[in-house]
Amino acid sequence: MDLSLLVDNLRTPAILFFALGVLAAVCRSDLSLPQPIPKLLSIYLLMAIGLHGGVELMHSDLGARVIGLLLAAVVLAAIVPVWSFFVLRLKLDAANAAAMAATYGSISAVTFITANNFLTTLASSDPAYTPGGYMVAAMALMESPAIVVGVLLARWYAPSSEGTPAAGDEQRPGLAGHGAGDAGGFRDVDWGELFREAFLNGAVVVLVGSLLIGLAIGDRGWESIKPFAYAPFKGVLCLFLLDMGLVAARRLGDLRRAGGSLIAFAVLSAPAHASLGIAAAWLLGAGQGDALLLATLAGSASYIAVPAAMRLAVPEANPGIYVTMSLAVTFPFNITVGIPLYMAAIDAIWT
Amino acid sequence: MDLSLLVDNLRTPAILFFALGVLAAVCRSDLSLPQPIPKLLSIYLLMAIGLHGGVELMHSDLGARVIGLLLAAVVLAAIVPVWSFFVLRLKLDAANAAAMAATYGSISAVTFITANNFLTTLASSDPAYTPGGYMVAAMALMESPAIVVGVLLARWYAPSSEGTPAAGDEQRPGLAGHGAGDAGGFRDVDWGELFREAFLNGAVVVLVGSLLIGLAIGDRGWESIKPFAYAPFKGVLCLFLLDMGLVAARRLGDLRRAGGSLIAFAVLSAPAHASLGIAAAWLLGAGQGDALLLATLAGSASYIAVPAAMRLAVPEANPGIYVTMSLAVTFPFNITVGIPLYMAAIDAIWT
Amino acid sequence: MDLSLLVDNLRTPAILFFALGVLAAVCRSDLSLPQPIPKLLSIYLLMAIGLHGGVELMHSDLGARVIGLLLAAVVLAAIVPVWSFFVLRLKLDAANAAAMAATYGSISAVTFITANNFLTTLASSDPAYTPGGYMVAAMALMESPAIVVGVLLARWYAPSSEGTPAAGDEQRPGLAGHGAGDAGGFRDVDWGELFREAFLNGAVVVLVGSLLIGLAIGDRGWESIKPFAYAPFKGVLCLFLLDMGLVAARRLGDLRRAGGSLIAFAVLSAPAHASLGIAAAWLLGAGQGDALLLATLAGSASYIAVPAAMRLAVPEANPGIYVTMSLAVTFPFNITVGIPLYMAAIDAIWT
Amino acid sequence: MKNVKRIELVVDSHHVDRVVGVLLAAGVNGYTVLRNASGWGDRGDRHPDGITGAFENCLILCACDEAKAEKLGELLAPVLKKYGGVGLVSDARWMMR
Amino acid sequence: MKNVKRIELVVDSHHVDRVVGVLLAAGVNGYTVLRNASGWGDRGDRHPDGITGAFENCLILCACDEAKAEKLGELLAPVLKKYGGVGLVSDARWMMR
Amino acid sequence: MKNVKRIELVVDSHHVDRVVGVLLAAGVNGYTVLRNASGWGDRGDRHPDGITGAFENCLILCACDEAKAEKLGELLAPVLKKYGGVGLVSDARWMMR
Ligand SMILES: Nc1ncnc2c1ncn2[C@@H]1O[C@H](COP(=O)(O)O)[C@@H](O)[C@H]1O
Ligand SMILES: Nc1ncnc2c1ncn2[C@@H]1O[C@H](COP(=O)(O)O)[C@@H](O)[C@H]1O
Ligand SMILES: Nc1ncnc2c1ncn2[C@@H]1O[C@H](COP(=O)(O)O)[C@@H](O)[C@H]1O
Ligand code: NA
Ligand code: NA
Ligand code: NA
Repeated sequence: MDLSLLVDNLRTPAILFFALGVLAAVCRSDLSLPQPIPKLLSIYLLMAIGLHGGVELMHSDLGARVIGLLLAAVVLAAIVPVWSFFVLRLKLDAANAAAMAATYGSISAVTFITANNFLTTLASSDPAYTPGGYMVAAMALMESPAIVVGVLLARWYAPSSEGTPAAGDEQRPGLAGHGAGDAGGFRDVDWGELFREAFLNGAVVVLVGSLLIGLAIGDRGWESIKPFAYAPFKGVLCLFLLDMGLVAARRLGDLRRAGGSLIAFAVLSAPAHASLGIAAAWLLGAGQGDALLLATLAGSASYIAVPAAMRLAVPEANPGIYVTMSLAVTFPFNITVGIPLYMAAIDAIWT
Repeated sequence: MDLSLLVDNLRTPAILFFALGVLAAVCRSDLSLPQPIPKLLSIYLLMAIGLHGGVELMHSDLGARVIGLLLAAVVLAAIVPVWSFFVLRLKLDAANAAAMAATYGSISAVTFITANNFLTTLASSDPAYTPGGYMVAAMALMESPAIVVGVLLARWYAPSSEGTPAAGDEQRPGLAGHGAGDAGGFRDVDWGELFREAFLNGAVVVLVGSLLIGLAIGDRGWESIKPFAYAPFKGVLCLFLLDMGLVAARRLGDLRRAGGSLIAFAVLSAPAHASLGIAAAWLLGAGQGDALLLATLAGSASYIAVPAAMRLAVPEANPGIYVTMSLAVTFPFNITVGIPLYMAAIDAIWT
Repeated sequence: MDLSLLVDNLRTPAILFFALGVLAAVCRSDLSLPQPIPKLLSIYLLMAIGLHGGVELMHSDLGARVIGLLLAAVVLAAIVPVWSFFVLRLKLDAANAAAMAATYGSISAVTFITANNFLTTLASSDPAYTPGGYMVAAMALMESPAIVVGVLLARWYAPSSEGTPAAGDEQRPGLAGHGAGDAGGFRDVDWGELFREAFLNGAVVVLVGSLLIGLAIGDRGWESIKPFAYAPFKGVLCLFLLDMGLVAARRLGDLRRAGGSLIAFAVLSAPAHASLGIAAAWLLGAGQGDALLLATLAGSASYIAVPAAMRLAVPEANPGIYVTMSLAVTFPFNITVGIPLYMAAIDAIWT
Repeated sequence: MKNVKRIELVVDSHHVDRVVGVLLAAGVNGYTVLRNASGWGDRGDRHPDGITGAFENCLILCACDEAKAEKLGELLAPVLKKYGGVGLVSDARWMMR
Repeated sequence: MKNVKRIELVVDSHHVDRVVGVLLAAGVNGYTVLRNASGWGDRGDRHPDGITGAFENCLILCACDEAKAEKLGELLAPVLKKYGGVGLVSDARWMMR
Repeated sequence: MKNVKRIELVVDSHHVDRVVGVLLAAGVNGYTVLRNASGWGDRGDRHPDGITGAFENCLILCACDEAKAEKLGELLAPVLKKYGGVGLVSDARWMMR
């Protein structure tokens, strides 16, 4: 592996700010970016990446290869949770395994953005490293399927008393006779609500909406908002990663409680899933840039859209496990070591 | 009417983000920009438009025509609420009619900004479409008068027991003997407070203050802050309109309750009041750009400064009516259809 | 003194926005930038100044003169609180005198930034006015020492019952037998916590961290984040100073209560301490730019890091005194009159 | 510990200054305000939207002695009647300090 | 002033809509919600981090009559059991308005 | 439902960790914190300004059994005395879950 890729990546401003955040939290500094600053920053990042992707997409021609990549993305997002679930069942109950499986099937937009960032320098010397705008569409398509799969798994394998309460269930007085509608769907999963969470989660809406708007506004529209949506992008990413570092490091306590085998899953699943992405990209004849992004998407895990959906649909699962693994292990692994690693593998295979 | 104006307008990034917000809210997505993000964005927009207007104003020569336009603006802002009040009295009680009249007499800065945005492309091919910096002053002058008129109307036509409580008013034990000062002005309107709300409302202060600062700092000062106050402006507007869309659509429930005749007022008063603006601009020999902005100001309705003042001065009025009409009907109408419509009318008259 | 320096300074956008904030608050406008907007802005400013300083530092050669300046900075930060304490003891008890001494020994980053701003025009015509990136390091070094000195002074001179409670201290039942660790360190000062507050305060961490990151990322990294961290900097400063004006003016009530001699200290200590800075710069052969910044640092007083530390370590002291003096007197004095005054003095001495 | 009355008010954010004015007029020794509350009541749904500011509630908490609570009940009734909002009174003990 | 029950709930922000649904199903006349709460309980540390949104608590306050409070106690028990969170019931008097 | 004591504290935000430390030392099973409170008391006006952070209050709510409440009253008195802030204790019932 070309170590200079790794070293260069670790010297990126964004990664250094992530490290600063981790350090500050570990030293118990009182530094924090209170709500809703991180929300503003993440909406900005999603909006900017979506718009840019949409504008690029408008300029690409969508041949069979692109359709293939998008399809591969969806398939990856749907099968990763299935195998993950059965592996995780060795250590976790059905609810927690399902929530974590969904988490790892879905994606992290900021990891994607970091990979994009990583590609800019390489792309300036070799156009094969320039990713297509359709990769943003691939990301958008990968957000939600894992949520649905995860909930299905949780229902299927839940202890029967959980999934289908008996009429006389003593622990739920007052609800047994009311039906799900009355009290807001406590009896069983509310599919309408679940689909809303999966496909209409705020993060998904901003990303998909901005992508479509990017497609619609044309170059003139894009020029008018570029000083907002493009120029300061990498700087905003630094600020956001500073906060990610703080938040990730503050979950280290939960990490210790979760134990080694889950941490191993969180670390090892990333390159494992990324390999699937690389294989798919290779089979589809994608360029190195697209391949890196597909690998990164497959290898990344969600910490925004999925937790929101799981809180509602699988409340028995503990976010202290699935959010912590995704945020405090897989995310740092990917943005520091993972992305250069996947790149090195792709370079080795492609050339 | 030239339909391409309408279509071009609907393809503007800002308008598309408004539509995205509406759509997200209608589909019950959990997307939101929590407090105080919208506050930050609206202060930014007011500051930027004020500064830019001030700098432009410094470069304009203020002849009789400009004075005429500013005067026309104030007169419009003062008479629109009067006639509106009497029309609205047909459906509403005095308090609600007055609050709504004030709302429609005052202006919406974001509608003004959108109209400005709309003019940029036209202005690049024909300087007659370039609005003068004094139009920002016109906007500033139109914010407050309607508030005062509205409160006067509410007092004048209020059921007598409301306005001037009898000494032995049973419903207000403990206050009858205390006088207004004691308990914070509950007996009657507190004029000092009202004027403070009307003329020192945060939105007014930022706008007027920035305008004056824009006048004072000269070109060198402006250059130093342009990358903040000018370059990202249209992008920030997108983000703000995304939130406006969310907030507007979430008031649709109140809308249904308010009923058809109020909605008709909210839609029809916009072109009606805009026509007054167009007529004034025509009589004063203004250019097409200035005419559009005056029309837009007259046709727009407040949802920041006026509601704040009305909550204090006419608390009996229901913001679920006047804010909803302004935000969820008149605002969307103006930014999507109204502005191109007014432009088409102006083009037809001017040429 | 060259009055044009003063007048030019007062016409800077940032200063005018500060004045707007003060005016708005004095007129009791409801304008406000609610939490956490100011936090976001101040983190941005610290991050931007740190990064820029780090990048500049990378390009400077750090000779003996620079080391001397950094040393002088630390020494100033450590001795200013000592003499201040004894002066302030004439009017205040030990706790309040110590907190205020620490406040005046430490620095205000925004005052530093304003002085930097002030230098940009001068520097464009004469490079001697260009400050070195190491002055950001000087600022970082001056934040914390005063905190430690202040707490030491408070402990040393505290009434003995405060500092060293007797074993049977009646007023603290339940704690006497528990030891400091148990109940969070109420018995005596917790040095670990104090050092954490002094050296790991959020503001210090962002500043020092960004400085180091600026050193590490090289020119390419800096170019990538300049549109965020450099271009809009002066504009963001305007927005932040608008809020500073609001907050400062809203403390005027506390000011009146604090009395004239403290106000006199707050005004006069600024040029007094600045003179020490000027003397040190002169002895060390610094350029005019560096001299102004050292003077400004010495003359400025903290209102972020120190109050946070003092609330914990010297809770008996009243932030209504030390924060108010720093924020509502010394800060406005420095950014309006002080900086041009120090510049004039330096110009007179250096030439 | 002494017995106090615990007064809890939920009002429109725009009216906080007025209500606090009444508290001060009644001679209370302190109060606490929590902004950014949403809610629902006779005047419909109230949810701070960040744009209009028209639908934000505040929670005000005030501990005072019984006599003042009595007086506040009288002083606040017309305020709550005119401006909306609700008030709750409960019993509490004030921790020694 | 009439006697009421003061119901205070602390739940995950994601579940507010559900809990409010239960309140409405029980027929209460109003409620108040304060977001952005942190806390600690059986489910560990919960501190809103602004990124994941997964650890934010909400405080819900509802005053209602005794019968509704009784009913709410029954309706809410399984909700709190399944979704976590705590509920407190205390006595208060409703200020005339 | 079991009877509990409802402890409500308003303290400077900087002191929350200390106060929470005391709660934990007394062995409570949970607590809830609401930040960003303003208020007024013996130490004057406190209003979070977002710049200095020096004037922000927090509301801490903790339900615990009577014995712990007793102990907390003792443990917290010196804290409130030294660091400022107020504490209220009231009665409540803990909802079954
Ligand atoms: N029964 C209640 N319990 C708790 N809060 C209430 C209740 N009724 C009203 N509120 C709050 O008080 C605000 C104003 O009430 P209202 O004036 O009735 O609309 C509402 O928006 C709620 O936040
Ligand atoms: N004894 C308690 N007193 C006050 N708040 C509590 C208590 N126990 C739990 N909570 C709050 O309720 C939330 C959920 O509790 P739990 O489901 O037990 O984790 C916690 O995060 C706290 O904010
Ligand atoms: N009587 C009271 N009722 C409610 N809150 C109070 C009361 N007294 C003080 N507080 C709150 O406690 C904080 C600190 O009080 P103090 O230490 O007395 O200044 C104040 O800023 C208020 O937020
Ligand atoms: Na994945
Ligand atoms: Na109007
Ligand atoms: Na100093």
